[in-house]
Amino acid sequence: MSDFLQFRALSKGYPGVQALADVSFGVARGAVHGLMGENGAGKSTLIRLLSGDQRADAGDILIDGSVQTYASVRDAFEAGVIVIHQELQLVPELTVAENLWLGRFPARAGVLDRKRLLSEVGARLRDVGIDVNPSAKVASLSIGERQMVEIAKAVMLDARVIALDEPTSSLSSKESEILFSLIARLKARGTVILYVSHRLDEVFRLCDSLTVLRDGKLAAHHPDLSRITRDQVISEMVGREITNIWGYRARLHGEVRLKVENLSGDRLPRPIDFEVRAGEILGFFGLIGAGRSEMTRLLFGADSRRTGRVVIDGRAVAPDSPPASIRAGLVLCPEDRKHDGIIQSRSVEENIAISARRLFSPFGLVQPRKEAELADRFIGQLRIRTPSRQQDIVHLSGGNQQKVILGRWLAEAGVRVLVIDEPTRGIDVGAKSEIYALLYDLAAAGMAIVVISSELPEVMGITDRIQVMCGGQITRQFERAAYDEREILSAAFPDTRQSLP
Amino acid sequence: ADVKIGFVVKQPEEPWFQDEWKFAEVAAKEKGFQLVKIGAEDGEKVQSAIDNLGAQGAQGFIICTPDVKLGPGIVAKSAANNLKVMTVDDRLVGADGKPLEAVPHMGISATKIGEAVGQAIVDEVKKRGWDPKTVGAIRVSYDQLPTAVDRVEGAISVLKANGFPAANIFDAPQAKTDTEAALNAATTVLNKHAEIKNWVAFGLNDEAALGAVRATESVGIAPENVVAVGIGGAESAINEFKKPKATGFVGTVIISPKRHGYETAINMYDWVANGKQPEKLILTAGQLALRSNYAEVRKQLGIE
Amino acid sequence: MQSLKKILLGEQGLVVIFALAFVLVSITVPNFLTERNMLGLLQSVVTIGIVSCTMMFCLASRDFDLSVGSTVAFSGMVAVMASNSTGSILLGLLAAITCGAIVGVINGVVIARFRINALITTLATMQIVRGFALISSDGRAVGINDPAFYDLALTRILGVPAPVWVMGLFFVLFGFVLNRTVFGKNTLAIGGNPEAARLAGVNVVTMRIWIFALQGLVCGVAGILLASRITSGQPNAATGLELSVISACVLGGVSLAGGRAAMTGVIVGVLIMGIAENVMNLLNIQAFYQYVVRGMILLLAVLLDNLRVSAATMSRR
Amino acid sequence: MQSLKKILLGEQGLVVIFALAFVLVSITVPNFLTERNMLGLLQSVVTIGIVSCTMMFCLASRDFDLSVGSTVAFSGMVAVMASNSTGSILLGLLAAITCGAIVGVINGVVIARFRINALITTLATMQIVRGFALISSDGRAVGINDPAFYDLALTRILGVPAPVWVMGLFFVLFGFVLNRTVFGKNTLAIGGNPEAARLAGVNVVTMRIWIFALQGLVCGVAGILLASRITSGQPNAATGLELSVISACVLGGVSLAGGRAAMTGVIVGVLIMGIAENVMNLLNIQAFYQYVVRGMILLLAVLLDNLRVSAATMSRR
Ligand SMILES: Nc1ncnc2c1ncn2[C@@H]1O[C@H](COP(=O)(O)OP(=O)(O)OP(=O)(O)O)[C@@H](O)[C@H]1O
Ligand SMILES: Nc1ncnc2c1ncn2[C@@H]1O[C@H](COP(=O)(O)OP(=O)(O)OP(=O)(O)O)[C@@H](O)[C@H]1O
Ligand SMILES: O[C@@H]1[C@@H](O)[C@@H](O)CO[C@H]1O
Ligand SMILES: [Mg+2]
Ligand SMILES: [Mg+2]
Repeated sequence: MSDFLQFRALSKGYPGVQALADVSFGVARGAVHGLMGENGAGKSTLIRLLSGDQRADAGDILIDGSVQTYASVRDAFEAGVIVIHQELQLVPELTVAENLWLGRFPARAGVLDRKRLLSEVGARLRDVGIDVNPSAKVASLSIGERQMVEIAKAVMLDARVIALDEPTSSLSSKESEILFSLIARLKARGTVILYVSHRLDEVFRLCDSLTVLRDGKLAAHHPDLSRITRDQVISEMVGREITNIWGYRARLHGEVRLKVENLSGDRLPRPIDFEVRAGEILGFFGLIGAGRSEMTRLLFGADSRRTGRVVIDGRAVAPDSPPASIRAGLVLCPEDRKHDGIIQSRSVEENIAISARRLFSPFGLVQPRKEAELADRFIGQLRIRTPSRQQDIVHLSGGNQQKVILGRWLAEAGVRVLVIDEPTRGIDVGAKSEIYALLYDLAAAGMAIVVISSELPEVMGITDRIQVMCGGQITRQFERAAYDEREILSAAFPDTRQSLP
Repeated sequence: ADVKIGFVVKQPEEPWFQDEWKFAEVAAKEKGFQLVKIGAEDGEKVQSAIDNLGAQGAQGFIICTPDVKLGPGIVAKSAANNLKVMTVDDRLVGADGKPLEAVPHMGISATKIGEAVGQAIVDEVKKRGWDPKTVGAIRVSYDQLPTAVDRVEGAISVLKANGFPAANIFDAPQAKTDTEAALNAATTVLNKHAEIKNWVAFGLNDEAALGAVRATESVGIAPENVVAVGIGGAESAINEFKKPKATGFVGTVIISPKRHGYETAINMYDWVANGKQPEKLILTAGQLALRSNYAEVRKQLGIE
Repeated sequence: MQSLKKILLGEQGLVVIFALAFVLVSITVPNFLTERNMLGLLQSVVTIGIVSCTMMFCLASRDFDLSVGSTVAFSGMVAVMASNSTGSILLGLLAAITCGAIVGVINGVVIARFRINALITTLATMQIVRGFALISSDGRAVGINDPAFYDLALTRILGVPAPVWVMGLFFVLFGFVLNRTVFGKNTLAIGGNPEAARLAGVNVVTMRIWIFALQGLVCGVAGILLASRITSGQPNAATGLELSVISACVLGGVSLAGGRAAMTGVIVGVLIMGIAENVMNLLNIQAFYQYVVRGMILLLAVLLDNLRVSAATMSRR
Repeated sequence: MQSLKKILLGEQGLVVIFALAFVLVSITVPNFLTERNMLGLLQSVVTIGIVSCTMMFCLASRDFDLSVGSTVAFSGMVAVMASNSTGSILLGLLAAITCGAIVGVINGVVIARFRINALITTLATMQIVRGFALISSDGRAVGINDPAFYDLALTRILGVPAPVWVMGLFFVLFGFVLNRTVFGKNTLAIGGNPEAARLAGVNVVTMRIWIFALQGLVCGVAGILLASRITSGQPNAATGLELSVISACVLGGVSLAGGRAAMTGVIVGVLIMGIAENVMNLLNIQAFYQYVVRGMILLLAVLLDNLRVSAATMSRR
């Protein structure tokens, strides 16, 4: 075989989990190779082995025919392998430029070459197409911007192999396009690209070949992607047919459940108003930095409001406090899983039960049996892949962590308004359709649901109504019957906004 | 049966107590009993030390307590463990502040020692022909330790009686009892009163007085203009006397760890082994040692 | 063999290692395993043990409290002085516990409400409270007028002194609170990720204030027992207690990064500290060597535990 | 008005607040702003100042070092004893610095390589090293034979004593290292996000060992200067130094959570600590009240800084 990058009988186990079992496949020079699979299938594990950060229990990685024996990330660099991990790996306290150079600072005798530090970076950032100040601290960037910085970090080097683990999960369509053109350029240079994603559209658009993993084993290998169909890939991943991912179900809408008036805050200076009815699923679409997440945080009381009133079923919610919102029946599933979602060093069970347990803990005494039942229910329903409900959540794969957080909010009984920010970020197709079905059920039972998403097909696929945000304002509203991809997109772009009615 | 005697001290790191232990050990060799040395820095440690001695089957112990008010607790604990108890250096008092006379004691009066320091300073000042009215006095203080207060107050009483104006006695509180802390505290006093030419200094122990001397050196005051007298007479003081050039540290009041260590141990042994009650109260005195005569003084006291 | 390994590497592995060490010491050190010595040992760890209970909560929620030693001393002083002046021991105890709790609430409010670094805040209150203890009695110890006060420490129930019972009670109580109450679970959640806990509806600010208040209150109890044991209020008591207590907790597996704590671990940590002292004195180890030995034991304990854990989870790092 | 606000709330705001406080103190406290007092003040913070330089790195990389006080005392002893026995001061200094560095390397290896909690490890070495200091001289102070040793502390250059120059040099040097070298940036990266630093190819283990080694080495230097100032090696010197140094750093804005540090901040922190002591003594504040005042100053300093920062960044996190 003349494959440039080869994996030979790779295996890796963690306590209780065989993350990879005897996986072998190869990727040709200059190819973009897709890697797909359910959450917890072993994709990130494979990438981690490639990055030199961890060592396989058995098996080899070959580049250009030679077995790689590297034992550290640095060795992998030397061998020309660069990896962008699923979780962002930036240092918030350092500047953008410093983050880009981290691990290989330009220096003379240990003293930083500050000119080079800044000059080369400017060009790279422009290349990648993001407009951030190289001297700005990464802490001040939005998630999307951070993701782009991370990508800039990878293309700065002349790598032979670049692996991207779900790079678009926090990018909007505009940034994704920039990324795709970058990938095209890298490919033209002969770089091998390993591309992990749950988005079939992207994979079919970008990739030349594809590998599907299931339960840590090789489920399928397609050297030529043009010969197969999406449905085929889905069934290879999930082990069953899913004909319609969205599975939209129409519902009757009742009275106004949530009324938001005049909502504004420090990062959302211009006030916002909207309503959601019982049984309705309202979508918010926009580009990164449109202010959607900021809006949800103000709504929930996670950040302090400047002005605004939130009314649920005719009753105003006490402002500025998550506990008050939760008591009033308003919950928020936040977008930043690592920072705002998972509770590190605690178990899956506790992560699910944390918010709902107040409902079934008389006198503040916890009911271990009930918590276990709750956890088992969502582990089953959301197909969370974990050796047990006692597993520390940090050991779960990214997508499974996301499912746990989602479970936490779905476990909330008596919720009247559910706000979910990027609900399916990093979640596999199979689980996605389960989650959508769950949302329809909740809405049908009378809940008002607000979904924020940067994935246009998703917003269009599951909502009854869409509000488009741009520059911190709601620019347009679409009813389901009038959904039009081009018009929704154009309402989201700042430059074209003025010309629209 | 085998005689086992405890010797509990409040600050095992202090050379003074090292010496007490050393001399107690000599007594132990001589009489053939076993000495158990325990450091107990606070009331709680004292309690467990006594329990511990009881558990290992000791018959009695000698203690220099971290605080004299621990008296009733120590007596009760000893009784509970069936241990004979004697105190050394510091005498136990009851809740009313009166000494517990039933407990045999060998010690030094903190006030007396302070007075000896004051007298030594006064003598040296007279010898140098200074006018006490113009001399500044540094009271290196560590007021959280009652013994320390008694010592410096003793010195001050003598100074005042000899014409030192109260207004010229300046407080230099040390944050800890080491030389650096005394040095820093004294430096501030010296700088605050740059107009004063001649200085005297004293404190809880040698380290305190030495800190003040170092402070005078660091701001450039000549040794001729400094008279400091310490308490203790262990290595820190001896090192000072061994320096080729005389410093402002003119003397130290040596108290004999030999008597305190050796005699108390012997007395306790006699009590335990032969049922001979020790004397209820033995007071020892401090003795001034100067650069010129420290070797003899130490020999007299049986140290060296 | 296989099952031994399982026991050693399981959740309770630290306890097992400790038990083995205990047996070893019992066999090799004369006078160690006698009823008298065991009771003496337990009494010697009463203060550390009691304060560790709440320090565990404090650390588990990613906080830090350096003021415990001063608070113990201060509330001991208050107990004695208030008893003496009112003539009622009960009032004295109430006053002491109240003062302890007040110190805790102040710590909590400053740290949680004003968002001031816990290390600096409690370092400051540590000094301030020690200052109060010294000022209140002009730096001198205060004797107890009413001998009934001593009984708090001297009373024995089933042959075991009351302070040891109190410590045992606290172990059970706080173990229960940690594992079986919403309060305990929320404490751990705050330590795991404060922001996520807040967004999950945990009232983080209030919780943190409560934890510090409890800590202060418990220091008050420890102060009372200490005063009773040493038959006086001592302004210099319990210096350095903070480090011993934090060490005991960390030895027992409480994570300084928050989110992880277990009562059994803390009990073992406390006992290790106590046994180390006890054995060194029984073996008549010289004072200066005690420093070295104490340090070595600390190191050895964490090293062993570390080996155990890393053998158990061939974890990814 | 607007620009004043900008200055106060800017990066250097702490420095500005400090400068204002300094002016205030100079005007109100007699004898404060005299050359002699300033030099005295600076000399009194030499040990804290020097050790803070490397403690800043330690904290910035999310580590912790409690063993500095013992190491300072121990290396001071070594300096004196080695000088005395070899007759060469130079050899003595070398021996002291080497011993300091060895302690640091041991700390570093245990913490970084064996992954043992830094608090426990350095608490253990703190005891062990103090034990060595005591054992090496049987607990006694050791006098210096060759008076030339004193000159280290007494020599003045341009009227300023050498230790103050050394401290100044260290401030400049480590400020440079922090901001302008790969070492400094990597330190901040490790503290800010250890995982990211590791995945970016920074050799985290080696870096941490280096930081501890440097810390030890610098403690060696501080120990030498201290021995020279007090003209002897004292095994009890510098107890409690660790807390003062860590406080100075945290006051100066170094984050215990790692990733944030600035030399100017640390200098200000060190000076605040020194000035507080100095002014209290100048004002003749009673010993017991000094505790209270010291605590209040600490609190006030962080409170002010906090107000400043929260006014500056209405940041969401
Ligand atoms: N450090 C760890 N300890 C224990 N189990 C782990 C660890 N890391 C990963 N796993 C487990 O290994 C399996 C594979 O995880 P991996 O992260 O490779 O999944 P993935 O395919 O990337 O999933 P996702 O799409 O959710 O990102 C999962 O079951 C996960 O829980
Ligand atoms: N931590 C932060 N610090 C400073 N500015 C921020 C931060 N997070 C977001 N912003 C800025 O606030 C604005 C609104 O961001 P927000 O996250 O609400 O947008 P969004 O529409 O949800 O986009 P995204 O898809 O990135 O979540 C953006 O300009 C963004 O750059
Ligand atoms: O504490 C002192 C000690 O330093 C020594 O001087 C003997 O008496 C004790 O009270
Ligand atoms: Mg993954
Ligand atoms: Mg968003």
